Amino acid sequence: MTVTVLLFASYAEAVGRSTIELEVESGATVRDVIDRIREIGNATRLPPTPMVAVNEQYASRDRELRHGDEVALIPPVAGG
Amino acid sequence: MTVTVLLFASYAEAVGRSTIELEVESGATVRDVIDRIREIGNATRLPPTPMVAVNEQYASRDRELRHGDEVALIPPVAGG
Amino acid sequence: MYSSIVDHPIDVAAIIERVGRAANGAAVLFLGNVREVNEGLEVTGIEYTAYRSMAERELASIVEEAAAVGDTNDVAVEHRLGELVVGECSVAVAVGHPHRGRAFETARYVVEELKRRVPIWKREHYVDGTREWVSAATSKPETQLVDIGDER
Amino acid sequence: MYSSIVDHPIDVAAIIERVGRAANGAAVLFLGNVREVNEGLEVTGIEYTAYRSMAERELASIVEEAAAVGDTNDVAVEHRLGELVVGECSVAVAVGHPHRGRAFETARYVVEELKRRVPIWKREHYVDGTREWVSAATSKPETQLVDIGDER
Repeated sequence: MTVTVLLFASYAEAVGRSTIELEVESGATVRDVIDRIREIGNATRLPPTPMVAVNEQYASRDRELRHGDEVALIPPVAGG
Repeated sequence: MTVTVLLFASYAEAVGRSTIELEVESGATVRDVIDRIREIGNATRLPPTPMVAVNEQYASRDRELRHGDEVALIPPVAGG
Repeated sequence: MYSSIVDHPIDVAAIIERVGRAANGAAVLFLGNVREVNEGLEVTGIEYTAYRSMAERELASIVEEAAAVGDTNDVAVEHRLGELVVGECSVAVAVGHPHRGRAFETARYVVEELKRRVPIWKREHYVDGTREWVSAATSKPETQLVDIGDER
Repeated sequence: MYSSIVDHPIDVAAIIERVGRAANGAAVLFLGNVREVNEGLEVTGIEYTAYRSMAERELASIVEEAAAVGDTNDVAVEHRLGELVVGECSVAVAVGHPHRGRAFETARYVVEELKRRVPIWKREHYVDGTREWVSAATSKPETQLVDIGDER
């Protein structure tokens, strides 16, 4: 199945991309996606356990994904 | 000696005047002035122990007055 | 630091402007407005009066205290006197600060002290044509207060 | 209730207007402005970016929560994105309430939650031409943070 990974701000810089279409196994979790992204990116700026949102809502790293999910890696927020 | 008594808002209404020149004995206190004003005014709207300012600063009822002092009887404030 | 008792409508943008400095990441503004209902009575307007010279003095003291406690000089307050209609602004307090927590606390300090100490009074005008002096401590018309001695 | 992410300068007067009702005796406004110095570094401007759809959603949730907790519908917030120079306003929060304590608390709630949850990021531009993503939790440029695991 396919999920879309969104990267923002410093994470987009670290990985060098802001959107990645990822092919993952059925039953894959957020954690699996993070591990895959870390293989692509610059690990010193992408922490092992970034905050994550699935389909625009904060989610835990144990969250099981479904085909078509939008997984966003959220750097420390700094609004205001 | 003479002091000037200022009355405001509900107290001015109760007493019917906003300024009173009062002749008092040397050594008179704020308390003495209040008692004199109560004789003039409507006691149900002028409490026995109103807040008082002498020369624009809050003062206790024991404060001894001097000739020329400005004694203001301060109704419950309601700014804002 | 700025404090003033005025007889004209308050220019809110000008008050905000007074506390805006490039070092300040945060500004907090408080506006007091004339409410249409108080203690169940329908209000048409409020008349504010003051012991003006003392009110100016107290307001200036409060701003100085707030600046010292809040560690910022960017504190401004303006209180209006006269006849105001429902919805009009009677008081504006603005505080600028590098940090938001301090900006909130300092603005609150000014508002609370102003309501406690500054010799300003208000008389509410009701739809039935009556008017009453209002006690801020209770929000009740003063005639509903019993004369039981020291008010403090 | 009103919340919006915008790309244009924030109209502060319009935000205040949104929370002004005749039943409200108090309005509290918070403004976040671009500071000239952060952690000793001289800043010329800030670039705000967001996960926009989620930011809009979170902002709307925060306003709803604030309205429920504060017991008022008069809650408004606007956050600006893009390039801002020193002194410009990045965020405005306004709350109207019959009572001032609640107005202060509700405004504070919105500001704190916004800074905690809304996916917006800022990159500071310094006088030496460099730029750094800033972590709000520490106010430090992110490159000064050590990668030690979970940031929460």
